[in-house]
Amino acid sequence: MAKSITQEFVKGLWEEIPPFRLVLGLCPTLAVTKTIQDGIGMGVATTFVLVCSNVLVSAMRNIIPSKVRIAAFIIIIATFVTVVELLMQAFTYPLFLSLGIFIPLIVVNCIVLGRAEAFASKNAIMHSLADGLGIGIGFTLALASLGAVREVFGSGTFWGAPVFGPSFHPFSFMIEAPGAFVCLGLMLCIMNLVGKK
Amino acid sequence: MGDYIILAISCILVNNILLAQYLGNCPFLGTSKKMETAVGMAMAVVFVLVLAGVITWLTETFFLKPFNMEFLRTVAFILVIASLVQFVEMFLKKSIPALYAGLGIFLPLITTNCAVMGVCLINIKEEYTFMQALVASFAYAVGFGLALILFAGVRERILLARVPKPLQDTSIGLVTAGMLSLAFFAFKGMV
Amino acid sequence: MRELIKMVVVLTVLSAFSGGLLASLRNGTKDKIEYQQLKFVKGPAILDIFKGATNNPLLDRFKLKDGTVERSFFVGKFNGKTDTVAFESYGKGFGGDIGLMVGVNLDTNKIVGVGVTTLSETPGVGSRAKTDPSFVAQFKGRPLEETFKVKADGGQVDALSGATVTSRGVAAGLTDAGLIYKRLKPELEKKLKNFSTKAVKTKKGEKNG
Amino acid sequence: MIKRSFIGLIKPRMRYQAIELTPPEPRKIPAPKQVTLLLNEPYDPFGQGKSPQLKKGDPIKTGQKLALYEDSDAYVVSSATGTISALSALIGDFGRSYTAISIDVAENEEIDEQFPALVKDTSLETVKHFLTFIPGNLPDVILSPNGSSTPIETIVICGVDRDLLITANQHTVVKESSSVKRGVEILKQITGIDNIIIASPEHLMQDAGLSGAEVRVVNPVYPASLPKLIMRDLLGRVVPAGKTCEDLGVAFISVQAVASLGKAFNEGRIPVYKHFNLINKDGTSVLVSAIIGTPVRDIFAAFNIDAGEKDRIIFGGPMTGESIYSEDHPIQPDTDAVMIQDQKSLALVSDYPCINCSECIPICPAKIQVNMLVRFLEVGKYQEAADEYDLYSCIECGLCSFVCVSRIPILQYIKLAKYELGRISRAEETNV
Amino acid sequence: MLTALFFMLGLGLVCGVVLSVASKVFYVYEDPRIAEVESFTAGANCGGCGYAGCSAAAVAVVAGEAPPSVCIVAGPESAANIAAVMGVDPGTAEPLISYNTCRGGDRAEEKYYYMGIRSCRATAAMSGGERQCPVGCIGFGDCVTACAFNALKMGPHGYPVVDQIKCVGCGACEKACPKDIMQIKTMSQKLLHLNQYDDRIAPCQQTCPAEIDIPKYIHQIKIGDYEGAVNTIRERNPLLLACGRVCPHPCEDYCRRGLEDEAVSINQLKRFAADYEMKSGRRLTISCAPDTGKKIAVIGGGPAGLSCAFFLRRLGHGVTIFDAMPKLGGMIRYGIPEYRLPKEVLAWEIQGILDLGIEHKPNMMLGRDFDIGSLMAAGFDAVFLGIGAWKDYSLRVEGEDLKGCYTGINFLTNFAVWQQEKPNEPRPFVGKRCAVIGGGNTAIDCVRTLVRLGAQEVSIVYRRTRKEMPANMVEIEAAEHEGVKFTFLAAPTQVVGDEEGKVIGLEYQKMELGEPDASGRRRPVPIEGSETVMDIDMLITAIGQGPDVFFKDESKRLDKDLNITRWNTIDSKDPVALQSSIPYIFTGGDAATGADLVVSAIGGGRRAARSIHMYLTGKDVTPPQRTLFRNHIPVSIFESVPGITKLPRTKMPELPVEDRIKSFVEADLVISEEEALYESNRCLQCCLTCYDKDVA
Amino acid sequence: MFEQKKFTVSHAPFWHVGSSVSTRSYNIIFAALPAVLFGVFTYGIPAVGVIALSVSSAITWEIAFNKVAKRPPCIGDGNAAMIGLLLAMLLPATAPWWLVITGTFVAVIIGKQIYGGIGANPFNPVLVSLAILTLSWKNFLDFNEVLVNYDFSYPMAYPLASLKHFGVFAISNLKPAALLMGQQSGGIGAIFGLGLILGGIYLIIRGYIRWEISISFLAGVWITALLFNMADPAHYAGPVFHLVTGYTLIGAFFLATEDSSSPVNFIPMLIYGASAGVLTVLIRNIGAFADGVVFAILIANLINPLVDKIRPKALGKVI
Repeated sequence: MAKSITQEFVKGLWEEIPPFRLVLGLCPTLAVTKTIQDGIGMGVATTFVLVCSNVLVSAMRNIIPSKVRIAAFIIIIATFVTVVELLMQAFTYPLFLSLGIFIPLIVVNCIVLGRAEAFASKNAIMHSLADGLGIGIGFTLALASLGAVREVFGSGTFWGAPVFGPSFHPFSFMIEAPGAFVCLGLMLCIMNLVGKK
Repeated sequence: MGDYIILAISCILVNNILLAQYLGNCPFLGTSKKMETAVGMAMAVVFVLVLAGVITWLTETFFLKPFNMEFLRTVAFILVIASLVQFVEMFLKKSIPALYAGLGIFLPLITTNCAVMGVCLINIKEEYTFMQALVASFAYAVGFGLALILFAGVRERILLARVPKPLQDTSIGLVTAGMLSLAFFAFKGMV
Repeated sequence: MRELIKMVVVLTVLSAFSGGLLASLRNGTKDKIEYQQLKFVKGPAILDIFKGATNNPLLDRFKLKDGTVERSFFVGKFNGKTDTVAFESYGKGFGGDIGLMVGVNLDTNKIVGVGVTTLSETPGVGSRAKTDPSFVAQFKGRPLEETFKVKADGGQVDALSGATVTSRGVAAGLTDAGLIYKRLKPELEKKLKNFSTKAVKTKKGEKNG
Repeated sequence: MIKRSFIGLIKPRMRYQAIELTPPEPRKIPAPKQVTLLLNEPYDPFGQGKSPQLKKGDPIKTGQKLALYEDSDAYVVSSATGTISALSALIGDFGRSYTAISIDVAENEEIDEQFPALVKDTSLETVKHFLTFIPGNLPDVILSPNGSSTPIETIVICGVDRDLLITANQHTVVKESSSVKRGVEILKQITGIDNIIIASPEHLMQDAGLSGAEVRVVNPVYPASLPKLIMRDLLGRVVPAGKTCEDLGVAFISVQAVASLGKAFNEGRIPVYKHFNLINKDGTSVLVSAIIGTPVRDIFAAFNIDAGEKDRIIFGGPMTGESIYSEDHPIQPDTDAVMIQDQKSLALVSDYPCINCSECIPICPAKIQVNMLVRFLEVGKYQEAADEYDLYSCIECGLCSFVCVSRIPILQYIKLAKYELGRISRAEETNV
Repeated sequence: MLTALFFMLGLGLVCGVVLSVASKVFYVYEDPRIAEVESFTAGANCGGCGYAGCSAAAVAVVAGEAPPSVCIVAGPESAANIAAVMGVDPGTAEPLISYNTCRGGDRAEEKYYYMGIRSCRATAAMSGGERQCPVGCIGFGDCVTACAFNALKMGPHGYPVVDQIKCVGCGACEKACPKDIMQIKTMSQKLLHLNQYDDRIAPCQQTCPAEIDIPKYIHQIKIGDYEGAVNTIRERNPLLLACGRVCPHPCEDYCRRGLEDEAVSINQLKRFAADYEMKSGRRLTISCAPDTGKKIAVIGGGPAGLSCAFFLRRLGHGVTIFDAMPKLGGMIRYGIPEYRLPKEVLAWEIQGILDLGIEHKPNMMLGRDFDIGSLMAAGFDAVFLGIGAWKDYSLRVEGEDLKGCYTGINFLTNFAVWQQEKPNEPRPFVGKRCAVIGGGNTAIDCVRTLVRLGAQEVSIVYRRTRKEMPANMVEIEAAEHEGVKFTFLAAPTQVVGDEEGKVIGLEYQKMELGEPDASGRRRPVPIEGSETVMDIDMLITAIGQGPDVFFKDESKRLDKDLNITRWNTIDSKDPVALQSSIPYIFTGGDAATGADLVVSAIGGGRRAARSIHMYLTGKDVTPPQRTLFRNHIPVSIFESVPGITKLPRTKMPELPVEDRIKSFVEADLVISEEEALYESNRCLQCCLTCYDKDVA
Repeated sequence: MFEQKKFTVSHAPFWHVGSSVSTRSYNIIFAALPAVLFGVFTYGIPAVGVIALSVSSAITWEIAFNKVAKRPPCIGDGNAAMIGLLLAMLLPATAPWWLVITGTFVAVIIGKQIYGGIGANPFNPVLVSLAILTLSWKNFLDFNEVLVNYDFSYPMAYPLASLKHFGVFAISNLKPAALLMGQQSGGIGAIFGLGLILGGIYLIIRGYIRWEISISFLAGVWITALLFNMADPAHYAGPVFHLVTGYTLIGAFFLATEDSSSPVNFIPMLIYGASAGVLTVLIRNIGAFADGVVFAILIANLINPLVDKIRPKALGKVI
C-alpha cells in the first residue's frame, strides 16, 4: 500500500484536495477568499505551516509519548504559525491585514492537525514533507479558485484588475458572508460532479 | 448593565460567530445533522468558551502583556485551551459521567474549534475588560449554539429532501448555511 | 511514573524551545513590523491629509496620554510650521468600528483633512466612505469642535446615499475627535512648540524600515 | 371520487351510506363452476416432514372442513361440493400468504355431516372447529379469549359498515335480527362475556336493539366506524400507539358473523352465502349475495360488468379496501364490498414530493403530523418515523392520502412502514 | 527573550504536569479497541464525520454504530486498519461482495399495472410485486438507493448491476431487497451455494449436475468477456477443458430454445471458453480464501477428487490427493481415450488445479499403501473418498474368463497406461474381430479405440435397441461413421473358447421388445431358440461398473463402520450431503453414485467439499431445506416458448472419418470465435420464468 | 398465462379529493392578479416587461435545471411561474433585465431546486432571491432612486425610506386609506394593499393559504408598531402605517404563507407569523433596512422547523 513520495504529493492536488475532497479547513476557506490574492496568501501561509509541522512531527514521532501527542503537535504547529505571523507582519503587511485573525487561527485548522496526526506521526520525513506540500498546494489552489470566482463575480475584478466593462454591476452578494457559504457549497457540488467516475 | 446587554446581543445576533465571522464551521457542519448532537455541541461550546475566554484573558493580562510577549499569544492560548479542554474532559468522564455523556463527548471537538480560539483572540483584540470578555465569550457561544440549533432544525428536513446527488450532504449544508447567514442580516445595524 | 515524567519533560522542552525560537524571531523583526503597521494602516490616510507637507509625518510622531489610553499623533510641517497634527478616532459603523484619521490645524482649530483608516462596511455601499473622496472632502475646513450629524438627524453632514449608518458612524467619529482634541489641545500645543522633524531621514527610514 | 368543495377552508365531511328503511333482498348469484377458498397458511409444495391432507382430485362436500396438514389450526369450510382441481400458493398484501384451494363444483350438492351432527352442542369447541370461516369471519381472539395479552372483556359488534358506500352490515341488522339475536346469545354462552355492545348508526337503533346487545350510536361521518375510533368515541378508551383494541380487552366482530353464527345453529348447517355490496363503475351500489369462494369474474358476469384492461377492482370500500389483480380472486368471508373503477376515473398517485401544504394536518383524526411523517417514510427512515412522528398512532383511515395535494400514497407508506418494522422486529426476535 | 523562554517553559511544565496528573487521577476504563481505533483516525477532531470528535467516532465504531470508513480525513488506509481492528468478518477474513441473483428484470411478464410508491418494498407488499415471476427482481432499485458507495446501478434490463470494485459488502442492498435478490457473500459462500428451489435460475442450470451458471457465461461470451466466462464456469467446474470435450450435456435437453428450435450448443460454448484460456497461454488467477489450517485427504484423483480438492483449496483448506495411479485424472485420464480428450489438455488443466497449492501423492492406493487410520494419524481432519467406479460388472455367463476376454475399463486402462506411460513396451493385445458387449459410453470408447488400433471388424452387441443405448447419440453416430457394426437385441449367453482357452466366438440369444417397464423403456424379452454364435477373437464386456471397495476388507479398524450399499457404492445417506457413516469421511462421484457422468462427479466433488467445509467449521452438514438436487423448479419448465424464430444450431466441427480412424488425434474440434458468438446469440438468456424473445 | 387481463393495483384510499399542486399555484397566481394589474396600470409597460421576464425566466430556469439534473420536468405544477410572478411583484418596475434574470435564477435554482424542488426549500425562494438582490444591488432596489422618473398625484417617496431617514414627520401627511389604495411607491405588486387583501381573503377561503399565519403576522406587526409608537410617537410611526406600507400585506398573504417554509400546526403557525411580524417592525424601526419584511420572514423560515415541533398529542401517544 505504500505510496511513492510523488504519489503522496500528487494526491493532495486532486484526490484528497482540501477542502473539496476532505471537507476541512472551512473557516479560512470561507473567510479569506474575497479576493484571489487573499486566498493565495492564506494558502501559502498554511502550506508553510503544514510542511514545517509535518516534517517536525514526523521527525519527532518516536519521541513524543502518545498521551500528550496532540498537545505536542499543537505546540509545534502553534510555533510555526507564530513564525508565519511574524514574518507576514514584517514583509507582507497588507496581506496580514486582510487575513487578520485567520493567520493565528491556522493553528486550529483541522487540515494541519489532521495531517500531523493522521499522516506525519506515522510516516517518514520525506513522505510527510511530500504529503504536507501536496495538501498545502492543493489547499492553496482551492482557495485561489474560490477566491477567483468570488472576486470576479463579487467585485468584477481579477487580481484587482477589472474584467468586465464599467457597465458591470458587481454581484456583491458573493463577497458577503452568505455568498461565501453558497459559493463554496456550489463548488463542492461541481467537484462532486467532476469526481464522479 | 445595558452595555453588556447590547454587547451580548451584538455577539449573539449581529456579529454571530458562525455566520458573520466564519469561525467554527467544521463542527458546525459536522454536528448539525442531528438535533440531539447539535444541542449537545451547543452546550459544550458555551461551557468551554466561557472557561477559555476567561482563562485566556487572564493569561493575556497577567502574563503576556506585562512582559511584552504578545507575540506568544497564539502558542500560549492554544496550549492553555487544549490543556483545559483535555483536563475538563478527563474530569467529567471520571466525576460526572452523566454530564460527560451529554456534553463531555463534544469536548475534543472543541479543542481545535476555531470559534473558541477566535473568540479568545477577539476578546484581546477588542480590548475588552474582564466582564466584557466574560459576557462576550458567553454571548458568542450562545450565538454559536443558536445558529447550530437553528441550522440543525433546517438540516434535519433537508436530509429528508430529494437533494440532487452531487449536492447532498456538505454541499447543500454549506448553501443552507449561506441562507442562514443571509437571514441573520436581519439583525444588521440593530446594535 | 517514568512515562509521566517523559510526558512532562517533552512538553516542557518543546514549549521552551518554541518560546526561545519565537522570541529571537520577534527581536529580529520588531522594528520592521512597527513601521509596516504605520505605513499600511494609517499611512495612506495621514499622507493624504498632509499632502504638501515637507516632512514625513509617519516618522514625526509622538504619543500622549489621554486618560488611560495612549494616543499617537502625527505631525505635519507646512510652510516650515509644525502646527498641524493628525490623530485617530473611531465611530460605530454598519459592520464594526470605522477608524478616522483627523488632521487639525492647531492655530485655526479647523480640519485640514479626514481619512478613513479602518472600515469593514458593505462593499459598494458603506465602503464608499473610503473610496469616494468627495465624502470626506466635505469636512475639510470645518471647525473640529462642532458636533457632527448627518442631515437626516438634523445635522450638517451629507450622508452617503444608501449608507446612512456608515455616514452616522463617520459623523460620530468626528465628534469624538473634537472631544479628544479639546481635551488634549494644551498638551499638544506644548509638544508642538519644540518639535523638530526628522525630515532628513525619510529616505533612509524607508529603506531601513 | 368526491370533489373538493369550493371553500377549502372547511375540511371535507364524508357520510356513510345509510340503508333504506325497507331494503330490497340482495341479488343472489348462483353457485359458480369453480370456487376458490383461501386458506390462511402458506402453501409449500416442497413441504418436508408434514403429511398433506389435501391433494388434487379429492372429492369435497359442502360444509366440509379443509386443512392442509393434520395438525394445522388453519382451515376453511368448503362452500360447495366438488373435487379439488388445484392447490397453489397465493401471496396476499403485506406478506400474507395463502393456499388457494380451487374446487370444481359438481352439479349436485352434498352436505358434509360433521357439523350437523354437532349442532345441538353449542360449545366453544364446535364453534372453534367449524365456524370461524363463516360469512363475516369470526375472529380468533373471541374464540380464544385468553390468547391475547389481556383477556377479552368486551365484544363490540359492528352493526355499521367500515367504509363508504357499503350497506352489507346494516342490511344484516335490519333483515336478520333473529339470527343476530341467537348469535349474541351463543357468543355470550361460549365466551362467557356479558359485556356485548352493538355499534349501530342512529337510524338502525331500533333494529339493533332487537339483538339483545347494548346499543351505542356511531357518528355517521367517516372514519367514525373504524375500531380505534369506536373505542375512543363509544367506549371512551384510547388505544395506546402501537397497541391493538384486543390488547385493551376489546374484541370487534362484524354483525354478519354474529348472524351467521346464529344461523348455523338455527338451521343446522354452516352458512356459505356472503352479503356484500357491488359498487359499479358509476358509483352505484347493489347488495349481492354469493357463496364464499365465488370468483369476481362470475359476479361481474351476473351484472354484465366489463372489467377492462387497467381498470381497478377493489375488495372493500373506497377508503380502506384492497385492490386485486385477477378476476379469479374469490369472495372471502370478510368481503363487504367489491368495487370496480374505470380506468379513466382512477384517482392517480404521483411521486411528487410533499409540498407542506398542511391539508392533511387538520383532517387527521389521530392528530399526526403527516407532513413530516411522510418525509421520513419516503426516505425509508421507518424507525425515526415511529419514534418521532407517531407512526403507530395512525388508524389507517386514508384521509391524508385522500386530501393530499401532491397525491402521495401516504397510507401506503404508513402501512408499508408498519409492515417493514414488524418484519425487522420479528427478525430480531428470532435472532436473539 | 529570556522571559519568553521561561514563560513557555513554565507553561509547558504546568500543562504537562496537570495533564499527566489528571490522566492518573481521572483514569476511567474503556474498551482498549476504542483507543486503537482512535489512533487510526485523523485525530483532528474536525467533526466532519458527524460525531463529536475522533474518540466519539471511535466509540461509535466499536459500538458498531459507525462504519470503519467513518473518518473522512484519514482516507481508505485508515478504514482498512480500523476494519482490521474491528474484525468485520471474524470467521473468514474474506471480503464480502454484493451480487444480484436475478437476471430476469423487466423481461419477466407483469401481472398487473402498479400505481403507488415507486419502490420495490412497497410493490412487493402488494401481492408480491407486479412481476409474474414469484422470486424475481422488481426493478425499482431500492438497492441502488440503499447503496452508499455508488456500487450499484440499474442495468439496461431492469435489474441491478454491481460494480464489484466499489462494493464494500456493507449489506445495505441485501437489507433493502424484499425479494432476497441482492445477496452479500464471500467467495467461499458463493462456491458453497447449491441450487435451491427459490433460486432464480434457468432450466439448463437446474439440470447441470455441476450447477454451472450457464446463461451467465453464455452472456459473457456474447459480450466478448471470455475470461469472465471462464471464471463463471470455474466457479462450479474446475475441469472445464475436460468437460467441454466429454460432457454429454444434459443441460441441452432442457434448453428452452429446444422446445421450438434446436437447443443451444451449450457445451460447445463451454469448450470454446475453456480452449480460449488454454490457447491464450495464460492462466487466469484463481483466488483462494485465507488458510484455515485444516488438512483434508482426498483419496482418488479423478474428476470427483480433483473437484473436491479444488473447492476445498479455494475455501482455504490444505488438501492432499492420494491416487493409486501414477498420474492424476482417474477415469478421464485412463478411461477416456486420447481422441476424445487429449492428455496434453488434461495435464494442462490438472496442473492449474495443483498450482493452487494442492499436494499430490501418486501411486498410493487405499487399502494397499495406506488406510484411513494412517491418514487420521497423519493429522488429516477429514477424508474424501473419491475412488471412482473401476470395477466392471461381470456378465455372469460361461467362458467369461477365457483368454482374449477383457472388461471395458481394464482394456481402456491398460491401453491408456501403455500409451501414456510405457510407450516402449509391447502394445496390449488387440484382436482382429472384436465384439464389445454393452451400450454405454465405455462400450463406444472401446469400439472406437479398437477401430483406431486396427481391428478389422468391430461390433457392438447390445441387449436392447439403439434408441435405448445410454451412450451419447453423437458418440454412437461417430462410431457408426467409423465403421462399427451394431448388433441390437442380442443377449450374450455364452463365450465360446478353443482348447487353448482362447475366445473364438460369442453366443447370444435374440430378443424382442415387450411391455414398458418402470423406467419407461420397453423390456427386451428373449426369443426362445434364437441362439446365434458370432465369430470373434476378442471380447470386451462393458456392461457397467461399480466402485472397488476392497480396502474395507483390508483394514479392520477404522473402516469397519463405513457402510457400503448393495451396489458396492459408499453409503452416503443423503446424496447432497455425501457424508458417510463415519462423520469425517465424505464421498462423491462414482464412488457414491455408481458409474455416472464426469460432470456429475464434478458436482459431487463440490457438494462433498461443501459438506467437508461445513463439518470442519462446526456447522450442520445437512443440505439446506430447499436444495434443488436433480429436480426442476416447476414454474420454470415451459411447454412452449412463444416469440422464437428458428436459427440453425452450430454444427460441431470434427475430423473426417478417414483421418480420425487412423490416429488418436482429437476427433472433435472447437468451434470458431465467430461461431461461438453466433451460438451465444441463440441463447435466450433465460431466468426462472423469463427469457429474451427474438426480435423480428 | 400471458394473455390475462391486467388490472391496476394500488393502495387505499381509492378516492381522491381532486386537488393538485398546479391548481394551487394557479389559484395563488389568480389571487395575485388584482395587485399585479394595479401595478401594471400604475407603472405601465416597464412593469409588464419585468413581470413577463420574471415569469418566463423563472420557468426557463426550472426547465433548464430539470434537464441538467435529469429529473422529470415539473413546470406543469405552476410553481416556477408563481415564484416568478411573486418576485416581480416585489421588484420595482424599473428593475433592469439582468437583475430580474439573476433574481429568478437565485429563486428557482438556489432557493428551490437544489434542495430537491418544490416542498423541500427551507426558505421562501422569492425572499432568498430578493434578499440576495438587496445585498448586491441596493441601488437598483431603492424605490426612491429608481422610481424617480414616475410622477403621480401622490408623493413618490418610498414611505418606509422616508420614515427611516426623515422620521415620523416625513410621513405624517400620508393617509392610510390612500396608501391602501396603492397611492405610494414600491414594488410592482406590493403597493395595492386592497388588492392584496382581496387576494388573501380569496386564498384563505379557498383553503390555499392558512389564515393563522396571515393574521398573526399582521397582528405581530400591528402590536409591535403600536408599542413602539406608544413609547415614542415622535420617533416611531403608528401601527396602521406599518400595515399598509412596504411589503407588509404581500408578506402576510403571499410570502409568509409559502407552503414549505411555514409551519403546519396551529400554535406554530401563530408563533411563526407573529415572530415575522414583530421582527419586521423591529428591523424597520431600529434595524439597518428600510423594510424588514424580507429578512423577518427569512428568520421566521429559519425557526419554522423548530417551532413546528410544537404539535398536539397524537392519538394514543404514550408519554
